[in-house]
Amino acid sequence: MPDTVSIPGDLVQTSVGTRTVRPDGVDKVTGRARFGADLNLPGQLVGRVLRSPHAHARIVSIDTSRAEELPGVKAVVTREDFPDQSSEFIPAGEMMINYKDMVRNVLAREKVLYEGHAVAAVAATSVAIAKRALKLIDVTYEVLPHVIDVVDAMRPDAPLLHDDLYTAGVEPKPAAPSNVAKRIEIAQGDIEAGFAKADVVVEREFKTAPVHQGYIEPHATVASVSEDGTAEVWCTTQGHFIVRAHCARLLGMDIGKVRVTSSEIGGGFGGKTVVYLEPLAVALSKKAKRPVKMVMSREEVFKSSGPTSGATVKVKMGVTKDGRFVAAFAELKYQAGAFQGSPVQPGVMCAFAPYDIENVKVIGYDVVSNRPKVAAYRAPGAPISEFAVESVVDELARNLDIDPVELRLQNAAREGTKAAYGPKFGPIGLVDTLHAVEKTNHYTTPLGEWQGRGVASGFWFNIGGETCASLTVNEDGTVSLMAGTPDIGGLRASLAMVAADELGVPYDKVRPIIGDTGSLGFTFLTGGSRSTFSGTLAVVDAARQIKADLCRRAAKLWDVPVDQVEFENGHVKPIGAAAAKAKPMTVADMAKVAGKTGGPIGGYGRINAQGAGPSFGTHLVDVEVDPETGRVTILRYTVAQDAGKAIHPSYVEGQFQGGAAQGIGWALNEEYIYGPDGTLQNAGFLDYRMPVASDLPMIDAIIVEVPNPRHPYGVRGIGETPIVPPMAAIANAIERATGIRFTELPMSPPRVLKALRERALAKA
Amino acid sequence: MARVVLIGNLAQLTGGESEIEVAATSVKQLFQMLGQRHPALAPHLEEGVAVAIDGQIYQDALLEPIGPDSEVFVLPQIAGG
Amino acid sequence: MRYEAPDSLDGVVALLAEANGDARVLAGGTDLLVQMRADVVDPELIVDIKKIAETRAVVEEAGGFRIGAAVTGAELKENAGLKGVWPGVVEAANLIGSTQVQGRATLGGNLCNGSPAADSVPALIAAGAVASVVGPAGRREIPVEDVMIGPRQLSLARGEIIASFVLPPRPKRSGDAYLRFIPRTEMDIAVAGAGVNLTIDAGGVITAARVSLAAVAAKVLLVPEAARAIIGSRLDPPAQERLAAAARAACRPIDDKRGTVEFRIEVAGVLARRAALIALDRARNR
Amino acid sequence: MAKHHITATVNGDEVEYLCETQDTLLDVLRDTLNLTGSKEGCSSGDCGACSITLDGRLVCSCLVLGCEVGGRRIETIEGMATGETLHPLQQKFLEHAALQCGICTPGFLVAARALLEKDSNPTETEVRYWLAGNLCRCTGYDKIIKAVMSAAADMRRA
Repeated sequence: MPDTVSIPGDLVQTSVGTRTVRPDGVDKVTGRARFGADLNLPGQLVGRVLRSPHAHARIVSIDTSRAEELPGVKAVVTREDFPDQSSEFIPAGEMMINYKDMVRNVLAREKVLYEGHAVAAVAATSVAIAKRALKLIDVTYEVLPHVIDVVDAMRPDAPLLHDDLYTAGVEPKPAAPSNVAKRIEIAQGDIEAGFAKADVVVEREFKTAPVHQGYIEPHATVASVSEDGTAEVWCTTQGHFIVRAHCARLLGMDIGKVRVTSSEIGGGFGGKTVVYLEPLAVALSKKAKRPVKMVMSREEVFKSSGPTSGATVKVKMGVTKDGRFVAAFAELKYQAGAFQGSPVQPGVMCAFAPYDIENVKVIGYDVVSNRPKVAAYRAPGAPISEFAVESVVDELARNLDIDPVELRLQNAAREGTKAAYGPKFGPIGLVDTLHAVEKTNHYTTPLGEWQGRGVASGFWFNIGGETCASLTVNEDGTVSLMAGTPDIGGLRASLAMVAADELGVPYDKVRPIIGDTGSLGFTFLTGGSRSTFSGTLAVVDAARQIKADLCRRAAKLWDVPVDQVEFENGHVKPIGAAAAKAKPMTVADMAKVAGKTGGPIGGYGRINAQGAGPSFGTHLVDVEVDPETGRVTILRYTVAQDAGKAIHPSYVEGQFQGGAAQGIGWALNEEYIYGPDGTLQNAGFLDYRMPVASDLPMIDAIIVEVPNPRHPYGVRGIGETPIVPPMAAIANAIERATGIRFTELPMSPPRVLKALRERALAKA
Repeated sequence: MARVVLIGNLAQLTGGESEIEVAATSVKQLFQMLGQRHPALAPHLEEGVAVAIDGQIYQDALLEPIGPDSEVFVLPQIAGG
Repeated sequence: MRYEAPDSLDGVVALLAEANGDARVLAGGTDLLVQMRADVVDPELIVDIKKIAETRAVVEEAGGFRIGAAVTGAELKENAGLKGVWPGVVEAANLIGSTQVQGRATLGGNLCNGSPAADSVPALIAAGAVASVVGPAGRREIPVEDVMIGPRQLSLARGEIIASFVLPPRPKRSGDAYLRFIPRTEMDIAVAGAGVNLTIDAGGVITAARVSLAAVAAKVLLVPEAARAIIGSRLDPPAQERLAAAARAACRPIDDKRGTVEFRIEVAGVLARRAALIALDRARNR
Repeated sequence: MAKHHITATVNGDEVEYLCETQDTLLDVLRDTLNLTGSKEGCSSGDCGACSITLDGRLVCSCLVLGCEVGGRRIETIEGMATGETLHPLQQKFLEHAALQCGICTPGFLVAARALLEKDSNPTETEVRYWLAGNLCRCTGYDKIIKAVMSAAADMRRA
């Protein structure tokens, strides 16, 4: 123990706010990190899925007998192996989902509802045998008419996916079933009176294509069920506690008998908040009594895992001559895929959230069609409705001849503004992000011919939720941290930094891991931009337990009252009358005497995190349009977003940049393309065109920090908002470059060239 | 009395009444009182809604206090990707 | 599934002749392996032609070049002599896929995959390249434009393989170029492509030209009308317009996930014009 | 037919393995040699996550057959660090936070090393085009490109 200890006066944040090297970094640059498909177990079988070739068909029969007889086939599962579920809605990822639907999405029951819908699964001793076995499963289908497009699906004569689906949210209850699962509406003020006050009204209809999350790692799992019915599941997921809940429910197992370990996760963006393979692997392993590994091909990822909705959106906004928004209306029709549950609800709530508007009405429809069930995708629902709104805002600015940033500033939501979805905002940073982009030299750099500059803002709520984290002080004073949310993009670094600062130990003495479902209490998934916000709250809670405990132990060691001991900057310190009796001790000092003072030192944060702060962002983009080919090139890109407090600025910037890049893909090239037979034409990275390195410029990231008063460090979630503004920012830039307003995504070269040629013809 | 506003489709279940004065001191009490007054609402409150108390959104927070002059919005659950 | 890698063309021909089931020739494998993985093909025999001297070499021959069918795009790019004389051919071969794919993909494979959107094929056709084909009946030479008949259909007889390509001697003041349109900047299959090879006289007048188009018909097209549109001109704007119009007139495309009929026709003309301007610039500097 | 018996050099070590004709080199690396650092993102050469070098040439190991590489020299991500010393590219990726989820990282590192061995002073545009066959969905490429440029600058000085 050192003779003298110097204690700084205030709690110093030595880690938080710095650009540390992430704890899992070396494993990830050396190939050591184990992702979903990287685990193999002794005796492991290969699992494969038989999928529907049809967009819509009744399953007349499934005969697996020939497959079961094939040597090397150890198990086959079909709908018979999954008990039916009653209709019950539960929150999961983005909107309520229903186990009745989930069991049907995992394996088709009465009907197949999209091409790629799972029908059966086999486990065999080799890939070749598994593939042969799939060919030996005889499925008799009665092919039914299908419907792909959302507007078509809403027609009264459209092929019906579910004959028990009646539109919710309309009174009286409809007499006939339809593909419209739900109608929702939010309203405030008097929309008619609002439009009557408007000097300029713009109304437009928009269409967006479904886009896939596009994570590079396909879904993968290894499940092993033992003879006593306990199951171990390894999988790539955003929430292993959710996987556990779903597997236990679908297979009628006790939650405590299912242990799920999340692998390193190779991207999720919302798409790994649901289960596809895991229940199948558990069911196969249960039958075969051997571990079963299942990995999706890229084609399966595109055809069978959730993209986000495509949509048709109508927006009408009214503004006074002096630039005040007085009324706003939107109607959103979102594809849900084969089962209800599109993100239209958040789409409705986010549409006008960035603005202070007295009279608002938004109507939304959740519509099923013969496509894969949508899954969450980064700010689910918001990019679609905000694309439409931000496009109309730009057109209003054009009509009024007001700078688009100025028009937004005039109407921007501020602290105290009543959000379009109801409650008042606390401190928020929209205005700050608008000022931030205005101040860049990007905003004022002159542009050339066929070039244009666009701006758009975006909003996402952010959430908290149930979260656990534990901290253990080891014998040598190092700290083990365990969290329950999978780390997709640097979470372990952020949690370790907060733990280090809370306990006053160096960052590199904290070793964070992600615990399995047996190691911590229920922890909601990594999603909703919650994991850093909620995880750091849980870590702070755990650390504060440790600090209180250390003070109690020190008080006993020093024989002083506990109120004369204080924890400060990594030390327990005697204060007041006790100051003369003892010398401060570091956490490491206390760790050495842990055994003699009551045993191991640890804290366990178990919270339901409340107080998430919304994050606003504003994007600025320059484009150049090739008038002869319709190609749009992104020349320059700037993101400004409110992070509240950036725990690790590099990973905050990375979220801004990555979200912008995904938005650029959504804006320009990404789309699901269906053939007339309802089959997906571009189920691969070759023709589902995500941005490559040469498509993009550097993306400047400006971190605005308006602290969230409900978090000790001021943290807001930041992961989702960055995908909201790009589509409108780019559409607005293209409009400035060409004079043409594009209302349909993607703004791909054929579409842009067609519009340019039609205008040329119209002029001629 | 706290002023309670029902957002979106919830108002359909109250016969169109979207603003209610309720003397609740916690979210739990609020849900009980709302459920008694409008039985059609009860299952939805159990299913999972969010509440915003004076601008701050809470989810699954039955024990959260509500002040006598609080403004409370009952909203659909929010999650994310 | 059998795998053989003979070290002579005779060996390849013999294996292909003896094969019972589906036999596939493996050069770079960038198409074959993808098709095998996707269960599109399930050959009984794979014959790797990369152990054969002729298929792997680039040699100057009779004033021109002989390029082995299994030489990769990356290797072509590293051959300064070839790149200096036929930059369009080398660039076209290096538009196929990624850097990684260019490390494997070959001219022979690109042609024999039988895609109308193959990038190296229009450049070879514009260059006037001839495929040197070896089979049970011996060796024969086929102009590259005659190798492909339609999608996935070749004029090669059973058991025949392409051993090498011959690029003709190059007159002075000649230049070639190939351009394609893809939605992204890399990694896509051509939505439309145009290759131009031309020679000018001392006064800058085009004396000879060949123009080819990709992804606008059932096979890669040689378009003599488009060449005629610029022969005798200095590629002034009216000649450029004639070229674009002739190229567009030759297009017989389809609508698919990669582009529309209308778009392909329009852009084919733009690319022909732009490629011709690059080829002209190169001709002036050689 | 019997399996192919192949001897090759992987990261400097001579290895022997058995494989079927249709097994790709990626299958062999991951499943037979337990070198799971090379990732399978697409199996069609479109994502670059399985990038390796074959006799120094950058290729996708999903587009090479395991039976083709007898006697050849293969380098994977597992061979990139020397003892305890990370390759400068690995170090720069860490410092620049050039990875988020990390699934594409091995492929990017192997591809970037192949570039810098060929050209020690590439422009940003050259780096972007060289790496266009490596998909990253998390980062928007910004920090990856910066890390490669920064590693190149350091390696030129060294």
